[in-house]
Amino acid sequence: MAQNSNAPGDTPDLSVQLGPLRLRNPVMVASGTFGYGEEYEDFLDLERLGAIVVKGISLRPRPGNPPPRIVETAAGMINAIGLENVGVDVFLKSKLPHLQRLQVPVVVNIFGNTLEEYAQLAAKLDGVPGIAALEINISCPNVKEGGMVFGTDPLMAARVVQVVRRATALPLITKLTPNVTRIGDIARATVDAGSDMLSCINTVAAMAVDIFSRRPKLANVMGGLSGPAIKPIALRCTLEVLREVHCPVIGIGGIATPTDALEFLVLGARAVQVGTANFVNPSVTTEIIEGMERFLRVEKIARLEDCIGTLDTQCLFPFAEIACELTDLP
Amino acid sequence: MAQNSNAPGDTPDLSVQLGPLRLRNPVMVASGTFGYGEEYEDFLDLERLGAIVVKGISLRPRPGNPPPRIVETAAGMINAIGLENVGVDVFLKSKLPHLQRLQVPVVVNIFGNTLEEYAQLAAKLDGVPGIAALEINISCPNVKEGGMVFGTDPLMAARVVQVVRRATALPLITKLTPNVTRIGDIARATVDAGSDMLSCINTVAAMAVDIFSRRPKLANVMGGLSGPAIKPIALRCTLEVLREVHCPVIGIGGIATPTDALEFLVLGARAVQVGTANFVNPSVTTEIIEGMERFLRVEKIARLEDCIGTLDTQCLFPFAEIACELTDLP
Amino acid sequence: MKIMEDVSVVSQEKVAFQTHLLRLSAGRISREARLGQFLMVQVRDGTDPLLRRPFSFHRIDAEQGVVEILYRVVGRGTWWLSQCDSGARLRIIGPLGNGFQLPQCGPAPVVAVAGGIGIAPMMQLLEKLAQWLAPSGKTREIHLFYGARTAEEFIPGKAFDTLGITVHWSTDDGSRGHEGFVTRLLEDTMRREKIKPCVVYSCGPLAMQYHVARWALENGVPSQLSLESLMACGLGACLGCALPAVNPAAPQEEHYLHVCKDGPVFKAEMIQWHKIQTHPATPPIFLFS
Amino acid sequence: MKIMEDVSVVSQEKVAFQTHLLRLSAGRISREARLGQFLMVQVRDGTDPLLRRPFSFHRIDAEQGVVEILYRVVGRGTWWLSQCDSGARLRIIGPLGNGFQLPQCGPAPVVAVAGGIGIAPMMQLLEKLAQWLAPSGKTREIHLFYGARTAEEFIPGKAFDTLGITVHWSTDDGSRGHEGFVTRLLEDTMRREKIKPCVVYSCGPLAMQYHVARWALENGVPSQLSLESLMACGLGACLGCALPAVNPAAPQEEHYLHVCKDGPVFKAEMIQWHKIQTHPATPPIFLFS
Ligand SMILES: Cc1cc2nc3c(=O)[nH]c(=O)nc-3n(C[C@H](O)[C@H](O)[C@H](O)COP(=O)(O)OP(=O)(O)OC[C@H]3O[C@@H](n4cnc5c(N)ncnc54)[C@H](O)[C@@H]3O)c2cc1C
Ligand SMILES: Cc1cc2nc3c(=O)[nH]c(=O)nc-3n(C[C@H](O)[C@H](O)[C@H](O)COP(=O)(O)OP(=O)(O)OC[C@H]3O[C@@H](n4cnc5c(N)ncnc54)[C@H](O)[C@@H]3O)c2cc1C
Ligand SMILES: Cc1cc2nc3c(=O)[nH]c(=O)nc-3n(C[C@H](O)[C@H](O)[C@H](O)COP(=O)(O)O)c2cc1C
Ligand SMILES: Cc1cc2nc3c(=O)[nH]c(=O)nc-3n(C[C@H](O)[C@H](O)[C@H](O)COP(=O)(O)O)c2cc1C
Ligand code: FES
Ligand code: FES
Repeated sequence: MAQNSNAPGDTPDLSVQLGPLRLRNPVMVASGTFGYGEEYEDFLDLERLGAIVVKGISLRPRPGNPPPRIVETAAGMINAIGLENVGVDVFLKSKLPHLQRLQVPVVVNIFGNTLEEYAQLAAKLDGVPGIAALEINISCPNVKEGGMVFGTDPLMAARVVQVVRRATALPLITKLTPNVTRIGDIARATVDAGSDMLSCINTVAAMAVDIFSRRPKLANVMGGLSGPAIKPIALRCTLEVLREVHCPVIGIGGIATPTDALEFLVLGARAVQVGTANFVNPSVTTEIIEGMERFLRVEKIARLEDCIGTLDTQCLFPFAEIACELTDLP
Repeated sequence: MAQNSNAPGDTPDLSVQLGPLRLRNPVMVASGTFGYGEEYEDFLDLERLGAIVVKGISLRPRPGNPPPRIVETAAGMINAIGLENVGVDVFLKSKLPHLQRLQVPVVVNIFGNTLEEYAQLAAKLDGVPGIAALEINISCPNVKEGGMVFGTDPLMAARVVQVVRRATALPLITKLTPNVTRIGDIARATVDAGSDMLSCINTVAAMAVDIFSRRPKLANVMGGLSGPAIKPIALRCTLEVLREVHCPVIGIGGIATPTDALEFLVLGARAVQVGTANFVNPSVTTEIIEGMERFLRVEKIARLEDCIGTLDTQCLFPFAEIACELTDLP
Repeated sequence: MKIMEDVSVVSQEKVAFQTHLLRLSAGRISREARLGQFLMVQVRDGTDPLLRRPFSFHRIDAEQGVVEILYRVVGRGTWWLSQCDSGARLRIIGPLGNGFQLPQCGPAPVVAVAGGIGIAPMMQLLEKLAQWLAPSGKTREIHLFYGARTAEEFIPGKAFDTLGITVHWSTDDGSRGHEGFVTRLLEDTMRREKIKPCVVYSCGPLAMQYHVARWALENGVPSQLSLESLMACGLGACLGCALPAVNPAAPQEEHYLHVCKDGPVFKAEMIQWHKIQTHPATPPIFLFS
Repeated sequence: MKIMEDVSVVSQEKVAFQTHLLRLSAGRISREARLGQFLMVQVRDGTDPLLRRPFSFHRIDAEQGVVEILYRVVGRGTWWLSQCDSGARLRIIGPLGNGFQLPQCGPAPVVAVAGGIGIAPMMQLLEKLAQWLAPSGKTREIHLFYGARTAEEFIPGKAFDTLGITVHWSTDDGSRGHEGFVTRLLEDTMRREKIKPCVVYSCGPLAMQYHVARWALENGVPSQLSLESLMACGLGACLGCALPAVNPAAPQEEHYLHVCKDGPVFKAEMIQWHKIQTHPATPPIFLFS
C-alpha cells in the first residue's frame, strides 16, 4: 500500500499514472528531438525512460525544409525542420519494430495538412501492437483553410481531435501550441472533442536575422523556438491549461535539469517531455531521473505522485501569522 | 542631398525619421527599464539617445505588486512590478521638468484599467511641452470586461486608441503585446483606429516555480518575460506586423548589442527600444549607438536609413545562378 | 556618484564553509564607497546568468584602492564568481544605496546582529566603531550576536578580541556557543543583563531580521537593518526590489520602499513585516552534485 | 560506438591568425576515431552558448589517448573555447559521422584541396597517405592545394616537404603563392600539367567546395568533400544539418542528406549544389571590439 515513511535506503517511487498509462517515471522525450530512439542508444538505456515520443509521422514521407533549418539563439534554438519524416509506412516497417522489442511505452506523434490525413494516419496506427498512445501535433497549417494553423483555433483543433478519435481507440494526447491568445480555450475544446490528455507546449513562433547577408537565418524565414529560454512561457501555459481542464497534462518546454522537470510537476503536470536538452547532453534524461530521486530522498517524500499539483499560490506571506501582532506596533 | 559615398573619416548618418519625429539615432530606451532617465545619468549622456520612453504612467499613483516582483530565468527575467508609478500629476510636477530641459525626445508611456482612464490621462498630457509622443500600453486588464487584456482583442485595442486619439493631438505609438494568436490583426485594428506608429513587443506572459517552497517565484504568480531570451519572438512579431501595416514600427525585445538592434532595422523597424539590457549594463545604449556607427563604416553605408527594411527573403540560394549548369551533369 | 568600473581580482580565498573572500582592485569605487552600501557584480561574460548580483562592501580600503566582498556560494552566480582567479576581470557597479549611520547617542552600548553571511557588511563597521569609540574615552560596549547554522560557517574574526568587542556566538546545531536562534540569544542576553542599547545594527536572513525588528520595536531600540531583495538594476529603475513599507502619511495604504534606492539599510518601523514574502530559497543541490 | 567523454585540455596553442590548436586527453574517443569524423564540444558550462560545436579531428593519437582539434575563432563559441587553459575540463561527444575513405585506384596522383581552416581534417590524412604509399613503392604524387585569405592564416606544416607532398599555395591577397582562388589554381594546374588524379579530398568554405565539386564532376574525378552545416545534435536526431541532395531513385524529387549522419564526407555527385544556401556568416566584429 501507500508508503508513508522513507528511510534513507529506500528507493523513492517515481512512477506516475498518466491517464490510462502507468509510467515508471514521468520523464518522456519530446517528439523530433530523439529521432526514433536508436540515435541515443549509445548514451542511455531507453528502458529507463518514462516513455518515448517519436519524431512526428505523416501519411506520406516528407523531405522537410531546405537548410539552414536551425539557428542558435540566447538559451534556445529555432528550428524549421519542416517535419521531415519517413512516412507512416516506413515507420511501421523499419522504425517501430525495434522499439516494440523494448520495455518502454512508445507514443507516436502524428500530423497532417488536412483532416483526412489525420484520420487516415490514426486509422493506420490503430491496433498496431506496441503503441501506447498517439500525440496529435496540431501546430500544422490547414492547407484547406488558407494555411491557418489547426491549433490556433478552438474549432479547428477540436475537429482534428474528433476525426482522430473516431479513427482509433488508442489513448490520445493533444499537443498544444503556445502561439495563441488563450491556450485554455484550445485545451478545453480538444478535451471536449475527446482528447484524453494534453501536452504543452510545442515551440514558440520565432525568427532570426543575419545583418550582413540581410537574410533570415532560416531558409523558411520563421521557425519554432525551444530550449531553456521558453521554460517560463511553458510553465505559464501549463498553469493556464490546468486551470481550465481536469485531464492529465504533460509539461514540455526548456526542461534540462531535475529542478526544471519538478517545477512542471509541482504545478500539476503528471509527466514531462525533454526536448532540446537531449541535443546538448544525450544522457540528460537519465540525469533528470536520478536527480528527481535525489530530490525525493532529500525532501523525504516517498512517492513522486505526492508532489504533483502541490503548488501553493495562496500562502504568500510566511511571516503573516507570526508577524501580524507587529502591525499595531509603532 | 543624399550622401552616396562614405569615405573612411566620415561619420555615418544615424538619424531616422519615425513618423512625425526626427530622431538623431534609432536607439530609444524602453518603458519601465529606464525610470525617468535620472537613474542613468551617471552612466551616459541622455542627450545621445534617440528618445526616452518613461516608466508607464497612470491617472492615479499605483503602489505596484507585492514582492517578489522579479525573477531571473535563462537569458531573461520575469517581472510583475504591477505598474508601480507616481501617477500623472507627480510625473508632470516633479519628473518631467528635468527631462524637458534636455535635448532629447520624451515619449510618455500611458496605461489605464478603463477606457475613461486612458482618455483622461491623454487629455492631461495633451499640449504639455516637451512631450514628443504618447506610447499606449494596451497590455493591461480591462476591469470593466472581466479583466481581459485590452491588447489581446482587436476591437478593445482599437477602442483604447480611439479614445486616446480623440483626447490628444500628440503622435501616438501603440505598444503591442505578443500574447496573441495574430499580432497583425491587433496592429491593423490599432492603426485603423488612429495610431500613428506601433511598438512591438511588450513582455511575454510567463511564470516561475520554486520546488522547495512549492510556491510561484513571483507573488503575482504570473509576470512578463523580457531579455535576450525573447528576441527571436520579438523579431517574428515585428515581421508579422510589418507585413500587415505600413506605419512606422519600433522593434523591442531582448536587444542588448548593436547586432541585435540592426536585426530589427534590417527587418523594417524604424527604431528600437532597449529594455532589460539597461539593467545589466547601464551604458549599453551608448555602446549600441557606437556599434551601429562602426557597422556602417565597415559596410561602407552612408546612412542608417539605407539599412531599414533591406531584408531579402527571396534570394536564398547564392549558388543558384552560377550552379544551375551543374544540374544536368551526371 | 555611481560608477561602472572594470576591475581586476586581486585575490580570492575560501575563508569558511561555502564562503569566499574576494579582493578587487577598484580604485574609483573604493574612493566613493561607504559601509552598508553595495555593488552589483557581473559574475561572468555572456547571458548566463543574465543579471548582475548584489553584494555588500565587506571592506573598503580607499588608500589601497581595494574593496572586498565576502560571499556565500548559494547558486549559479555565486558559484561562477567563486571560480574567478587572481587577475580575472569583472565589471562592477557601485557604490549603491545608503550606508549605515553612526549611532547618535550617549554611552549606551552598541549591539550588532549577524546571521550567517550577514556578517559581511558588519565586520569593518564594528572595527570602525570600536576604533572611533576608544579614543573618545567613552566606556561604550559593543556586542556582536553572531549566529550560523554550524560552527564551520563562522568567519575567523581575529580582530574582535583586541578591539574589545564582546561576541555572543550561537549555532543552530550547538556546535559553538548558544544552541538555537541568534535572536533568542539576543533577547535573553539583553533581558538578563538589562542592557538598553542605543542602536542595533543587523544583517542576515529575513526571518532573523524579522525577530530583530520585533525586538527593537518592542524595546524601543533604534535599528539599522540591512535588508535583501531580488534585484535587477540596483539603480532604482526597475522597481523590482520593493519591500512592503509603512507610508507615514497614510499608514493603512499599500506602499513600497526599494532596497537599492531607499536601503539596503532600513529602520525596523519602516517595513510592513507581516507582508514580507521571502524570496524562494532554492538549495543548490542539483547544481553541484 | 558514440561516446560522451569528460576530457581535460592537455594544451592550447595559437598557431596562426585567429587559429588555435587544442590537444585533448580523450582516451576512449581517441581509440574509436577515424580521420574525417568529428566531435561535438560543449565549449562552456551553462546555457551560453546552448549548443555544442562540431569540430573535425585534426589529429588522432590512440596510443597517447590524445585527439587534437584545429579551429578558427569565428564567434562566441570558438572564442570561449580559445579561453580554456591546460587542465580545463570539457565535455565532448564523438566520434561522429563517416570518415574519409582511402583511394581505390592505381598509381594516379592524389589531390587535396584545403581552404582556410579546411586544412584541419586534411593534414594527418595526407601524412598517412604519404606514409602508406611510400613503402608500397608506388611513385604516386600527392598534391595539396592550400588556400587562405592571407599568408598569416596558413598553419605551419613542417611535415609536407619531408613527406614528399607538393603544396600549391594560394592567397586572396597574393601574400603567398598564387593570388586568387585556390580552386582556380587547382583547375589551371591540373589542366596545365595534365594530371588526372584518382581522388580529390577537399575541405573548406561551401563556395570553395562548390568549385571543387564542379571541377571533379566535369573531369570525372572521384571526390571526398568534407562539408559543413549548422548542427544541433550531431547524432542524426534533430535533422537540422540537412543538405539538398540527389535522390538516386528519384533525381527530380526534393531530398536531403544529413551532414552528421550521412557525412560530413560526401561525393560531389550526391549534393544538389544549386540548392545550397550557405549559412549566414556573421563577422564577429562586435563581439571582439
Ligand atoms: C543589498 C544586498 C547585499 C548583499 N550582500 C551580500 C553579501 O555581502 N554576501 C553574500 O553572500 N550575499 C549578499 N547578498 C545576497 C546575494 O546577492 C545573493 O546570494 C546572490 O545574488 C545569489 O546569486 P546566485 O546566482 O548564486 O543565486 P541564485 O541561483 O540566483 O539563487 C540562489 C539563492 O539566492 C537567492 N538570491 C538570488 N538573488 C538574490 C539577491 N539579489 N538578493 C538576495 N538573495 C538572492 C535566491 O532567492 C536563492 O535563494 C546581498 C543581497 C543584497 C540585495
Ligand atoms: C562536421 C564539421 C566539422 C567542423 N570542423 C571544424 C574544424 O575542424 N575547425 C574549425 O575551425 N571549424 C570547424 N567547423 C566549423 C565550426 O563548427 C564552427 O566554426 C563553429 O561551430 C562556430 O561556432 P561559434 O560559436 O564560434 O560561431 P557562431 O557565433 O555560432 O557563428 C559564427 C559563424 O560560424 C558559423 N557556424 C556556426 N555554427 C556552425 C557549424 N555548426 N558549422 C559550420 N559553421 C558554423 C556561423 O554560421 C557563423 O558564420 C566544423 C563544422 C562541422 C559541421
Ligand atoms: C529539432 C526539433 C524538431 C521537432 N519536431 C517536432 C515534431 O516532429 N513534432 C512535434 O510535435 N514537436 C516537435 N518539436 C517540438 C518539441 O517536441 C518540443 O515541444 C519543443 O521543442 C519544446 O521543448 P524543449 O524546449 O524541451 O525543446 C521539435 C523540436 C525541435 C527542437
Ligand atoms: C522591470 C520592467 C518594467 C516594465 N515596465 C513597463 C511599463 O511600465 N510599460 C510598458 O509599456 N512596458 C514595460 N516593460 C516592458 C518593456 O518596456 C519592454 O517592452 C520589454 O521588457 C521587452 O524588451 P526587453 O527584452 O529589451 O526588456 C517593462 C519591462 C521590465 C523588464
Ligand atoms: S533593483 Fe531595480 S529598482 Fe531596485
Ligand atoms: S545535427 Fe542533428 S541530425 Fe545532424
